[in-house]
Amino acid sequence: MLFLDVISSILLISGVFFGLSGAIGIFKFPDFFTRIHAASITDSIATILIVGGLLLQTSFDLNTVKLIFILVFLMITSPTASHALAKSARHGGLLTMAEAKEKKQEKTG
Amino acid sequence: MNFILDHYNYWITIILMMAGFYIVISANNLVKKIVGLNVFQVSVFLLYITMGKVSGGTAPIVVDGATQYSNPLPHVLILTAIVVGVATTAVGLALIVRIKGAYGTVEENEFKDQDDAI
Amino acid sequence: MAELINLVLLAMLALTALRIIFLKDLFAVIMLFGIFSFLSALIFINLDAVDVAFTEASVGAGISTVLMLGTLALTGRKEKANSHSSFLPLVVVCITGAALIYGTLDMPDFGDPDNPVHQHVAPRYIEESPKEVGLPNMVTSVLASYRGFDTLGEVVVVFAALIAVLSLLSIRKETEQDASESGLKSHHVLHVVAKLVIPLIILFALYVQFHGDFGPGGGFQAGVIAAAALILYALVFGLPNAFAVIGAKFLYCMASAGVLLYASVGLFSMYKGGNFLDYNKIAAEPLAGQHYGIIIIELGVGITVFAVMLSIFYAFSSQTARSNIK
Amino acid sequence: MLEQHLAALPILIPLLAAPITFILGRSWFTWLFATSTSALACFFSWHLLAAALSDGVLSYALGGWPPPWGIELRVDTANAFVLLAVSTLSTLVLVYAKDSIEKEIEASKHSLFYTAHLLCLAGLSGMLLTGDAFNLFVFLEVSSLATYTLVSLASDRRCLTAAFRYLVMGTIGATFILIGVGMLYMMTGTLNMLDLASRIDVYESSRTINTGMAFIIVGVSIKLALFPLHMWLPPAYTYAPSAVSAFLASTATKVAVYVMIRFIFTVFEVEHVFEEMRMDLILMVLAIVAIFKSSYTAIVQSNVKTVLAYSSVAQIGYMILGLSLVSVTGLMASFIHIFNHALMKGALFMAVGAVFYRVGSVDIKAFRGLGKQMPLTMAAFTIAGLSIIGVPLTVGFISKWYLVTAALEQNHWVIAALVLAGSLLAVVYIGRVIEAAYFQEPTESQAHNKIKEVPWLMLTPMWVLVLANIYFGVDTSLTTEAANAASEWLFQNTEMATTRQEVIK
Repeated sequence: MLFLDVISSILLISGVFFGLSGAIGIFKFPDFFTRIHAASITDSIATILIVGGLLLQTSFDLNTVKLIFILVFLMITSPTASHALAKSARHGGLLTMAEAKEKKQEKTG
Repeated sequence: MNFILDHYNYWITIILMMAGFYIVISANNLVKKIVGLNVFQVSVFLLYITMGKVSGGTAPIVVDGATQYSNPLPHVLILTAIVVGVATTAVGLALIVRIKGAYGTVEENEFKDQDDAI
Repeated sequence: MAELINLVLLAMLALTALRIIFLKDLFAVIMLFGIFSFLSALIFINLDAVDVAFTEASVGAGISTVLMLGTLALTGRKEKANSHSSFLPLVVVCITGAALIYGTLDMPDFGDPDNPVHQHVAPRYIEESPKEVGLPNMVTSVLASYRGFDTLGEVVVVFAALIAVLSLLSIRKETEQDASESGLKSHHVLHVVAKLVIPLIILFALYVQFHGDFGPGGGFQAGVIAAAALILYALVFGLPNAFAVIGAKFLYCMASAGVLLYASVGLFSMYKGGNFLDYNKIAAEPLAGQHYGIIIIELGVGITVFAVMLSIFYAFSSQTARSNIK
Repeated sequence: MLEQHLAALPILIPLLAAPITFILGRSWFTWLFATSTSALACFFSWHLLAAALSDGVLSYALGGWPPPWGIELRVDTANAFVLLAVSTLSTLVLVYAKDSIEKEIEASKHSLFYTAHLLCLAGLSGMLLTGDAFNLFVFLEVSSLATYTLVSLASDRRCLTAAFRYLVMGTIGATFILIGVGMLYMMTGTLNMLDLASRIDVYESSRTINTGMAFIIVGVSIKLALFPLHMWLPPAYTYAPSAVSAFLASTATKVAVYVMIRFIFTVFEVEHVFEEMRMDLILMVLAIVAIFKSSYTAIVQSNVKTVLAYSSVAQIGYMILGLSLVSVTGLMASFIHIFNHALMKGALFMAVGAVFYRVGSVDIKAFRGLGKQMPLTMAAFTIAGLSIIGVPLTVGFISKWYLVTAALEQNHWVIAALVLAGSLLAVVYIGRVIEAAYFQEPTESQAHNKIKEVPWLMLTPMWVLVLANIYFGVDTSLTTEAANAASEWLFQNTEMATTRQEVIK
């Protein structure tokens, strides 16, 4: 049991680490696309790690099944949400940093 | 010290209530007023739920091995109050949409000026 | 440990609330309110109020936020700087706050099982309701049986909200707009995922509806979740398509039918010789009667809440659609 | 079988009729259905009052659960009396509304009007009859949401801002009540009002209970538009459709006054509230300020509906004044005035609505010369106006009579004089309208238009109320008997609560 607890703790702690780094990324990164990149990738890995850690804490009963459902659901919806956000931003005319730079150069040059 | 530990939940709840109440009565923008009203109400819900908690108790659903349950009655009251709250919010927001259509603004002093001008 | 979590969450809640006061960007204010609501749901879980947390998360962080955003789309996201003094409100708030703090001085200690709250009425709910009503979830027992009249009132409040919103905003099918034009047409990924997810959400709503007797959940949460599924559909595939799935007229009938279904249980128990909403009388065995009664009234709650929430969303978003056309 | 459920029927009938009215949609039948259900509720409230007068207290345990575990409806002469006024006014207003709303509300929203009206009636009846503090909050919200709807149905855009302000103030009031009920529950562990009363004794000097009490009183004061908290009322009554103003002015605030009386007398102890907390002094001062400040504001208004709205605030002052005298006669005066004011204000707002129906304006200028053009309507306005002033042979006189008697009983000469002085202000604001109607020539445009009397469906309920104003002003046996029984019962209540406590144990 101790072994499982240790692994579960490692998973949880690393999950929290990724979650935090994503949050820091949102603050630190310069524009929308880099921010959403930071948020969505760490979000996915943090979800897997944290739910995985929790899975090891259950005694493999109904709660395990529920957690698996939650994991599957999050794995489907959270990347989709990020994708939709990024795509909407793109359609709305938001440029990436590189493109914005290029455009600026074109204007000045 | 014990007195503080036993009451900090109540006090933070009261600070929240007052924050919400302040938004309601000071905000000039109607949408913000409604947000304030919601903050105010949610804080009152916190007060109720706080009083229903029993230390060492579990959620009021019968499970084997649990001896101490938290008080289910505040939970029921707050379930009802949440529903009432969302109903009020919906009506308030619908009014705001109409006010925007009729006056072209949702700032309280601006439509007051328009009414006074008549 | 639980106390520590509580303390941290409460501090976060206070920070959020204070931030809401000073922000001028209303979009951020509403998002912060969603966070506020969600944080308070976490505190509710921590304080053992799982049903309340469920409702707060689906209503406060869900439906309320969606409606507020819908309003914002029509009214503009910037709050104008207001010149009028905030001195008087501050005085009023300080007086009220001082009165409340004064009131807490004699309040019983937090979490003490000997508090008067836990003494007089509540023990019967905790000790007897599994035998008298026969459900493991005491919240459902109290909600649907002991205080069933409150819940009827609650359903009527929801119904009244529908009447209010309809009298203010009319739901119109847009004729000018082609069905294929609306919605998020170019988002193919969203279309596929939504098709995958919507049935699952509805399935989950049904689970919450009928599992409310045993775990957290019940008609209200189920109604909101089911409405959320259709709101998602309307957002992704466009309002005209959503109208094709469930029309406004049908929703009105559903909203009324839910209230009437609830009340008809009460009338039936009157017919059987009991008082209004006395489920003991509606079947031969009192326990079976309680069980049937609660299932039917929860269904009534679910139907009304679903219909009302969806209609309110229709009303708001058809306003948005009309202003877009203009 | 119906006898057994008598206490629940006045709530259940409109509650069930509302969704059906909504489904019926836009048809002539909708009006008939709504009116007849309201009449049915009125019929049962007559029976309820009769039962309460003969048997004393009726208790109805909802769901079959004994109080305090379940919710209890508790009917005594006091709330049965107010309920009778509310359901009667509701029926009369619905009769009146059929023609009135044609001019003021879009046709597509008529069924919504009837639904909201029935919901409001159900909510008000629930507030009156329930014996449970939290259930009161739920029904308060039912009636409030319906009221916001009703106010916002008018076609003038100012009704929207009025409704919004009402919504914000109303929700703050309801939340204050929620905080107060929470504090009481925290200290006593019960929500049933009688049970609360008996258990509050134990914690008599508790600061939490006192704070809870203060919050409930402030919350209810917002709902009943007590003086500094009345700011929502004048715009709401001014810009609401006339039928709605007539209904709300004559019922909604009265129900809140009753809730205040009920909390002070049956939940908190009278001695505690009035003798230790000196609430009576605060209320008395606020009531007197309300009478004079609002009457004065009423005098300078040009919109007649606003005049009547400020007059309502002043009249609420009289009710609270009666309550603050803390005597059987004072409370009796409050109850009589609750009933009588419903009759007067209902008739006045109906008359003003009739003017709007024909003239299309309720500005005082629009009333010029109407005494000849709309003789029946203006006669109704005049008689009801005399009643507000308190002229003998009208119900207003009876109210003032008992109020002055109550003041003199305790040698409050000043208060008696102030009540009479308040009536003089009423002479001015009512007199202005009557002067315009009878002694001023109509404006050019109005003289050209042939202004006719309103349809009989509007005149009938108006005149029923006017005749009731005179009838109950001459034959006071019903009102005084019921009000006397109600106030005596409330003053005895403290002993009853203790006997009840023994029964539960």
